[in-house]
Amino acid sequence: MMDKIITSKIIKDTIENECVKTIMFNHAEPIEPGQFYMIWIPGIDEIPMSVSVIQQKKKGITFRTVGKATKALFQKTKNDIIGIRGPYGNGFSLKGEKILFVAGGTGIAMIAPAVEQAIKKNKVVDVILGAKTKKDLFFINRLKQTKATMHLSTDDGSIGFKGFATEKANELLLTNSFDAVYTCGPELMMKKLYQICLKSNIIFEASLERYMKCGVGLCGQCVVGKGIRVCVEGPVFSKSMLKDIPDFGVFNRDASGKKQLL
Amino acid sequence: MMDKIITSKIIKDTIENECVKTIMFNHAEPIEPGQFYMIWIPGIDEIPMSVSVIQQKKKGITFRTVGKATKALFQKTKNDIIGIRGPYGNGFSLKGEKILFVAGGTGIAMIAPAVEQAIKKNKVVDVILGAKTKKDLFFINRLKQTKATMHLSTDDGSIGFKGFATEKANELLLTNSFDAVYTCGPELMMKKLYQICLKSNIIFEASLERYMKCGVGLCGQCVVGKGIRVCVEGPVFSKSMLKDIPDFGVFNRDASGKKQLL
Amino acid sequence: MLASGIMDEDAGSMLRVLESGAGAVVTKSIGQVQRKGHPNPTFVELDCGILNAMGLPNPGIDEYITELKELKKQNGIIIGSVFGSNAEEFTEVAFKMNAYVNALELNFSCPHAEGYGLEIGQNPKFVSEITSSVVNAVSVPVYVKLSAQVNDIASIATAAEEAGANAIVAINTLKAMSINLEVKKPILGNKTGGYSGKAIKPIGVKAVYDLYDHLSIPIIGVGGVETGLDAIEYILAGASSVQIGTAVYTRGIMVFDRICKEITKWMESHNVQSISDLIGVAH
Amino acid sequence: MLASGIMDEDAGSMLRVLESGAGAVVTKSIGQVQRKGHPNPTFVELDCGILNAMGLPNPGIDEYITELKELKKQNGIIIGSVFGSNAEEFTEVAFKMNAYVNALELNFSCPHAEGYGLEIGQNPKFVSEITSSVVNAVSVPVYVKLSAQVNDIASIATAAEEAGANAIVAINTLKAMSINLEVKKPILGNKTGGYSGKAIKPIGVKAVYDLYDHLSIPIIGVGGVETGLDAIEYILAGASSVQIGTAVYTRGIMVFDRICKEITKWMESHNVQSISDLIGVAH
Ligand SMILES: Cc1cc2nc3c(=O)[nH]c(=O)nc-3n(C[C@H](O)[C@H](O)[C@H](O)COP(=O)(O)OP(=O)(O)OC[C@H]3O[C@@H](n4cnc5c(N)ncnc54)[C@H](O)[C@@H]3O)c2cc1C
Ligand SMILES: Cc1cc2nc3c(=O)[nH]c(=O)nc-3n(C[C@H](O)[C@H](O)[C@H](O)COP(=O)(O)OP(=O)(O)OC[C@H]3O[C@@H](n4cnc5c(N)ncnc54)[C@H](O)[C@@H]3O)c2cc1C
Ligand SMILES: Cc1cc2nc3c(=O)[nH]c(=O)nc-3n(C[C@H](O)[C@H](O)[C@H](O)COP(=O)(O)O)c2cc1C
Ligand SMILES: Cc1cc2nc3c(=O)[nH]c(=O)nc-3n(C[C@H](O)[C@H](O)[C@H](O)COP(=O)(O)O)c2cc1C
Ligand code: FES
Ligand code: FES
Repeated sequence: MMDKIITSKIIKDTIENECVKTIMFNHAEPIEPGQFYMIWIPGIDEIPMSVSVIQQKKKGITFRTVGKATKALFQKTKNDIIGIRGPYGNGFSLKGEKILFVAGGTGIAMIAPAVEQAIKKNKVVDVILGAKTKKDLFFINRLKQTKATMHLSTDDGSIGFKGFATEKANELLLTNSFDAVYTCGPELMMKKLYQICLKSNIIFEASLERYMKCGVGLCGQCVVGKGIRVCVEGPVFSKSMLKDIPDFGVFNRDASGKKQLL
Repeated sequence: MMDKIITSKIIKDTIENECVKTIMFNHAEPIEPGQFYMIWIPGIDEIPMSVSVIQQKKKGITFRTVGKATKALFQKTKNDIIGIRGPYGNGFSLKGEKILFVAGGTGIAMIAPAVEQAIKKNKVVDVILGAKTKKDLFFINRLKQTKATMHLSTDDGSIGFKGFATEKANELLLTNSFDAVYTCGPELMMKKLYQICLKSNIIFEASLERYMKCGVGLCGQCVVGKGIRVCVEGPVFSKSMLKDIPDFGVFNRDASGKKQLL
Repeated sequence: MLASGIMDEDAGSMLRVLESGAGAVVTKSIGQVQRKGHPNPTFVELDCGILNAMGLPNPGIDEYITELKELKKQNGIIIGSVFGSNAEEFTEVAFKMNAYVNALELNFSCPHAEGYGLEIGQNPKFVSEITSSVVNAVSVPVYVKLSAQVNDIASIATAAEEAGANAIVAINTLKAMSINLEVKKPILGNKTGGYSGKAIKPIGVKAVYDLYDHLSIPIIGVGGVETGLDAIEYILAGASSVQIGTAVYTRGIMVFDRICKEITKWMESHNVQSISDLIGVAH
Repeated sequence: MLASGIMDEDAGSMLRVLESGAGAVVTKSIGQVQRKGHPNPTFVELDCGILNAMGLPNPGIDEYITELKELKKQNGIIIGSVFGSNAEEFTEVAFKMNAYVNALELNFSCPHAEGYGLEIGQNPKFVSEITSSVVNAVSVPVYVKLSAQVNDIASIATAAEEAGANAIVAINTLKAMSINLEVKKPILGNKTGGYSGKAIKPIGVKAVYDLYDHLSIPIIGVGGVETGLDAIEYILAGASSVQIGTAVYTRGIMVFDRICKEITKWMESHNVQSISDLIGVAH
């Protein structure tokens, strides 16, 4: 059992945009892009966070402030203490030679290290970073430094393609022959992409979010479909797994276990 | 922690004389002559027993029936189950090239494997086996098979030297130049030997018995001197250790912790 | 048998557990109305077990019925766990569950929810009152789940038996806490929680052993069962069957199947024909 | 501080423990008359701790006084542990010990001796009665040692505080059992015993945390302290000091010295000047 909380000082914090921050901490355990930690904000909450920066001895998470926990985490700076357990779950398989990544909103956080890893494996990579508007985007410079072909997409057209990331993806999928699509973002966006990819033999993997408590497959809080635990069998699911998850794009469950439509 | 009770079937039981029996069981853990096990007789008691037979995968104990536990153990035969934990305590150092072993009564049980080990190490070995009367002796044939020089001694002279084993020992010590004396037997006998050996520089080690409960140095039941635990720091004590044990040959403690004169 | 509170928030999970070899599943403890439970952290790994303070999260019985209805379509023994703060609450939820479950389990033992569980389950009078109220309202067998952290578990169990309980389930988690030295605060969102897993097995075995001496109804053993041998130890102590919680974490969801195989293997090597030949043999 | 029942049967052992770095030693629990205790096995190693059923062996207070007299000649803080079945017995033994000890500890919590310990210590009324009787009879401070296996440890501790106790010691071992599968019987001679060591630490920490909220007298933490970090966890929960039992087995008799060093090292690296700055900080 390696699931004890390790408390660690924040060694670096970087503000990515108005609501997005990256926090770095010492953590030697290897982790794959797509896997996540449970991050303890003492006195406040413990929440799942995908790894966004992977170095040998240091790791990072990047998050958007949405509520109490992420707001408290946003306040934390260098030398503040957080607790970390994990890594949990699975990562993207990164199969295929020509790959399209589609990141929506905060999904950019976990797509970034996946892009870097794909490039390292000499894949040909296209990335769509989508958001409502220009100032919601982040990691643009970081990804520009890789050999990936970048496509920005904003709902309001304030930068890049004007429209939904799914539309941009559809366009790219029609004009290129990708082996695989990897995505993280709003579930309805991912559902749309899934439906597009269902039509062909293309590899498709999406990273799901569900409310999490234990993170280790015990409490049943995060399950989808027939007892599939997003924290253990996910958060990344392939096309064939998603077929068995009627919940996908339809509903999730709140902390009480009650269904909520998406 | 390796102190869990291992239940084991008795694989062989040998009656040595009217009141003495040897029981063999499978136990792969290495053990030194002088060390002991805690032997669980289910439903009855758990008692300390020195190892009397040491083989690669099998070990044996040899005991005299004195009370409830040893009587129950005497009834046990092949395929009966006993529990074993240990090995505990220390063994004889077996230092010196010319060695005298003095075993009194049941002390023969734990001296036997020590003799065998000394012979294996090419020591020159004399052994005194002492008892009240001939039929109390055992392991004579076993030890005759070694290259040790045997001396039998009985209080009533029914075999060998007539008198106490200590007298025989004194005689041998005067006429030979031993490097070391190792002894196990009635405490007053050992005390006498100790006093004889105190006069010279000879190595002397005696194996003490005290009432034991935990066997692992926790409960304090078996202590002598200033918190010296017979189960951990003993049961074998050297001359210099015995100097710090005023209890030696004077008193022990019963199960309640009350002192009893020897 | 799956213990309450583990992988039993929804029909899908319970089906998966049944397919993993569990003979029966106990639902999460369900109350009258929706409860979010305690804030995270709700789970802490310790050296010899785990600590949880879920805080009885549940969507409320009316919502949960939809899960039970879906389960009912499949075959599988479902035990509905119920919590409440008085006889009325218990009985209402139990009554609503009655049609969908094979038995009910009354949670008198959750150690970390104020006004519920253990706070009621320490008092033989409350236990008796609530048990008979539920027994009178439902048609399925009623199990009563007790804690080992009470003055005398046997007297509480006897009260439950006399009130008509059909089985006693023992034990629930033990009150415990873990403090982080760097932060100098308790880790759990609720500060204190319930301790389960390997560490509590000797305490559970002792409770079952005591209960067996005092009861004539069956006992279901829970607490730290990780292997087939652990299950057999509980059975020798007097349990008719066992529930498994934390081991779903330590050994994975296939633990049910693995434990069943381990039990069968042990029985074969020890010439035991039937599990029932082992119940209470240690007495 | 050495916990009661460990290496404290005689003066020599306690001296050795004091020399091994213990700040104080608690004697074995002593009663009016000689008691052999339970038959062996009295000690069983478990996965995460140990089980013992010594059964309060002791030579009786009159005999034990000779050990205390010998101890008294040396310097060292000695706490005399007392058990009994009623106020009279407790008071007699406590009174006889008074001259030779720095404090007394009343054992209301041994879980495996019929008519003693926990059987009395579950009842706030008995605890109160016995505590005030002893307090009135002696001149040294009186500590009361409680179990965590009661309905509500805080209310019992409060009763003791009101009766004049100068400190609360928590916790004692927990009721537990280990059954051997080959023999199909409980291993301990007494069948059931007390569970101590690593496994019980979270339960002890929780008990101390609760007590700290309810008491104004100091709390001494016991249960599963194996390292300096464990000791600090208890202190953060509210303990003023800790006692060490099972760790004498798991880490050897030098454990006292080692734990002291570990605490000092931690304090240095965390810029803590004094242990007292840590007491109860987790609240
Ligand atoms: C596997 C996984 C990886 C994630 N990775 C990232 C990431 O890299 N960056 C990022 O910004 N966000 C990530 N999230 C989402 C992040 O966990 C939530 O944004 C965060 O928990 C919100 O907490 P809050 O208290 O600030 O908001 P709240 O106001 O409490 O809630 C806002 C939303 O967050 C959800 N949420 C709250 N608590 C949890 C919880 N314990 N588990 C899951 N969801 C919760 C709520 O359901 C709600 O929809 C991830 C979620 C999961 C499941
Ligand atoms: C380290 C050690 C090694 C021993 N090796 C052997 C051996 O190889 N062969 C052998 O025959 N005997 C050996 N003994 C002695 C043996 O343990 C006792 O003879 C046995 O415990 C008697 O138990 P009983 O119930 O038959 O007798 P009882 O009637 O209970 O007692 C008879 C005597 O045995 C002692 N005794 C009883 N229980 C214990 C106990 N738990 N620990 C220590 N002494 C006890 C009593 O103090 C008493 O003096 C050894 C003892 C020790 C301490
Ligand atoms: C995460 C978790 C949630 C639990 N929830 C409940 C519950 O809702 N109702 C209940 O009666 N017991 C609950 N329990 C207690 C278990 O059912 C079981 O009694 C306890 O964990 C001991 O068994 P174990 O050691 O096999 O886990 C829960 C335990 C855990 C670990
Ligand atoms: C072998 C043994 C004997 C004990 N005897 C006593 C006793 O006589 N009186 C008492 O109050 N506690 C006794 N205890 C309990 C300990 O003092 C302590 O409360 C308990 O073991 C928890 O601490 P630990 O985990 O550090 O061992 C005994 C414990 C052990 C292991
Ligand atoms: S968060 Fe508990 S099972 Fe996934
Ligand atoms: S027998 Fe317990 S200390 Fe030696």
